[in-house]
Amino acid sequence: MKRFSRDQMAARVARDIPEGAYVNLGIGLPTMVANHLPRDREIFLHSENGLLGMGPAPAAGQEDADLINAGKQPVTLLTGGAYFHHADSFAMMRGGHLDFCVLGAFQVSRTGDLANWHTGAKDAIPAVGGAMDLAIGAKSVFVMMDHQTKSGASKIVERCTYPLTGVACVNRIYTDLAVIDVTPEGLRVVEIVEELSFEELERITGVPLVRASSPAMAH
Amino acid sequence: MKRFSRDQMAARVARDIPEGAYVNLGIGLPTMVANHLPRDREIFLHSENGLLGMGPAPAAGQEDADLINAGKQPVTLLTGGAYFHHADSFAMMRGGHLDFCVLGAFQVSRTGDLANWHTGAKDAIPAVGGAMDLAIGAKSVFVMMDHQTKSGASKIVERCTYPLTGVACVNRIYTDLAVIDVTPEGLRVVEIVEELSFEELERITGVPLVRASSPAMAH
Amino acid sequence: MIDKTVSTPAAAVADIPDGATVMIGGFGTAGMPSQLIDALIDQGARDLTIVNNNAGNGEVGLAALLKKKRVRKIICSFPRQTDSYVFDSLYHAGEIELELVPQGNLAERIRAAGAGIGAFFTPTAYGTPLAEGKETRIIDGRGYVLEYPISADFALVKAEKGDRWGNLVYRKTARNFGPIMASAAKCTVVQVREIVELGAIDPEVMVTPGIFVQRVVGVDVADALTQPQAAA
Amino acid sequence: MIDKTVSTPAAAVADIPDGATVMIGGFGTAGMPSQLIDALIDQGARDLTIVNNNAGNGEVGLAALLKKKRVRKIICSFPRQTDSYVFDSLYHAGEIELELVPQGNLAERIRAAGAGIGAFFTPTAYGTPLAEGKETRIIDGRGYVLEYPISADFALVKAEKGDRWGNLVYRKTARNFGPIMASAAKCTVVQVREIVELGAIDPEVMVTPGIFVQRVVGVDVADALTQPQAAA
Repeated sequence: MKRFSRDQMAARVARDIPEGAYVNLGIGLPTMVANHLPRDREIFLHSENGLLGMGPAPAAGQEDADLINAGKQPVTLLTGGAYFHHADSFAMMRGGHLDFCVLGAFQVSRTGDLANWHTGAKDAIPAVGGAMDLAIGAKSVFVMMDHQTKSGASKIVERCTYPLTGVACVNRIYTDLAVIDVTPEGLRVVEIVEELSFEELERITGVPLVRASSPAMAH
Repeated sequence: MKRFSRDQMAARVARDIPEGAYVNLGIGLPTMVANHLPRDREIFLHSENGLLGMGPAPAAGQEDADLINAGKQPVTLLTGGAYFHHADSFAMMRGGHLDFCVLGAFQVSRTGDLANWHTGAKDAIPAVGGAMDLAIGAKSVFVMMDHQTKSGASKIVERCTYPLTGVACVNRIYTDLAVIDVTPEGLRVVEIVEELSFEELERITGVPLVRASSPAMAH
Repeated sequence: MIDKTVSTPAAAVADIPDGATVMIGGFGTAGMPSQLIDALIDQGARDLTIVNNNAGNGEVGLAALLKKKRVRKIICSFPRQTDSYVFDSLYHAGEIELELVPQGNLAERIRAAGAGIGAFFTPTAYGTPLAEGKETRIIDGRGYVLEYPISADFALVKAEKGDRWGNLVYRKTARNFGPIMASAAKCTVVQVREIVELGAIDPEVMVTPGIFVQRVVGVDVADALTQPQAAA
Repeated sequence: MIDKTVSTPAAAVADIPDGATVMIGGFGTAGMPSQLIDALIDQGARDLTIVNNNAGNGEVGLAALLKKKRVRKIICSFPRQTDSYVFDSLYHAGEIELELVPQGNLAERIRAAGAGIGAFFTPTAYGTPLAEGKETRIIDGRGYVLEYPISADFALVKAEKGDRWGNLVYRKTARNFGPIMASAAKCTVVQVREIVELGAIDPEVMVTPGIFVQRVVGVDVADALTQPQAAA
């Protein structure tokens, strides 16, 4: 079966982010979205450790230990960017001022519940960071993840079995097989990878899906 | 009967404010305290409209409409002072970071309830400003007021008849007749104007008073 | 390229509808966005709810807006001033609704709206008439009142400098309600003395990042100070 | 004359008692007050409750404090990191208590302590295991969790510049928890790269006014970066 590559997924997310958007890209896969944002489009990247207008990684040797992102990697600040403290930074998120958050996930439920911080393993040390703030911290929350686990189980589920990060918070899911909106009418398929039918996608996903109304969107 | 003048009252309050104190002086009579703070003592005046390190009024012609105090009068900023927004300014107060607030009052009760924002007159337009924030906004709340109303009624009362500004918030009362602490044991007289006896003060006040334990303090 | 600058105050407030809740910055006249208020008066929106610390001075700015009977309700901490006669007469005539809020609770409620806080327990006003009918709670032996956020459709704010991304710095105590109101409104409109190039505001010094600002309009302050308020 | 400067990190932390709650600034190593932490290790206080976003890296700073078994409990959002093996082994051995708090709730709870807020309703963590046992409420159709302030006996903070009144500015993202922790502790101790004259920090630019700071100690950062952490 053909699948979207990670770069294709990141490019697909980037396409949905318009000029002028305020965006937080979560750690891991979502970080790749930054590489696909067109340079001529002014987009404001937020990092929850107190940074708005985040630029690309600095050149080697130009790293500044006081200028890092939420993943604790060295970054730069664009002209026009700003620094602020943690309470102000999370107020920005919780207050709904970000247009988009893009997050990784273990599972997303049919109603948009998100599980992405803890596998529930008993001996695992729990660590949440900003995950729960990000989950509720944007007008639109996008999830980027593989459609299935390595063992082939669907990560889109009727009900999350992993501990939740947020309830009914996901708006759109980008996987290596499809782009799916979480809507009041159910999971609506916006796009499917080539050579995969809606019926086959629904079988792999294991929960009911809804066809997009526009015939141009899903094939 | 001899009474403390307003200047004497202000000087008496000033004596109780040590170097390094963070202080908010309320509108009206308390403002006079600033004139009596010794110049060699570094004291930090806070104004709730977003100012710490407030200096004296500017020379005529030097007024700046953007640099005013809570009474909307032109002021100056000392070297080392700071500006901040209203939420930060009231956080400073509510969070207990000020050492002293000095406020005027209509009435103070035996248990330190304060009434200073509204006479309760039915046709009066209510206006509270920062009064209620100031009442709870310092480690020690000092009240400066005449001991009696113009008609001779005590302003220190068993229970306030005017609408309250704050409950059990006053620590010390400076009047034109005495200095009185609000303590768990009752109103303890720290100082009385010359030629007035404790008994006479208690009669005028109309609520039970307690003698200071130190004989040097009350006569 | 993102450019939030707008050419005139009139254009900046053109879409404020009847019935809108509008925050107006300023403490007294410091930080009062006079040109935006005048533009709002000219624009004609009515049935407004206004959030401001005061209720207008003399017959200019907010007082002028009140005088034209455009305001249904005002949320403020200190309506009564020596020169608040416009508000006073409307209030006595029952022609305006007043929600009186202690100044620090007003600031914190606005901040809460901007910060996504659903409600908070504040010690201010506990045990007073302004807490009547409100939920209270004793926490660690201290009394608190539950207060809810105040948000707005529009905020009109005055700042010192702004750039095309909407980044702002203020001047002295004119900062007052500007930063929190900017965070609490769906659409924040800012009049600045000077529009500066992107990068002219040091990122360490920025008070309001552009994320909180939708429109910036340059206003010549020299004009503002000398020109009589047309709408009064 | 008020002079909050202290000559050495050791003197600045000398009176932190056993059992104290100590906030430590920093996000990872940015803003981490390493010299103050080392001084605290040398000082010997134990049975501490530490508030920090993380739970230490490698074997220096906070990790070194943990390794010496001085910490009874840690309140943080993200203890597990690639190099958090000191914490990991203590946790698995049941030798340290962990209160896990989502990062934004951690920041807001610290801010609430500094701002005198008794408790607040936050949407973060609603419906998740981290809200279990906590009071919840639906406000305007959205679920919220009631969270309480986190205050401390001491805060150890790193800033860029400070003056004798305790006024501070920070550097880039090293600002992170500094300003809010400074507001939430009874005694805030700050290590700065440079002690400056009063007036050297512009009043418009000051991030932490001295009211929140009790002690300032100058630390040579060049030393700090090159010198091996003695206490590790």
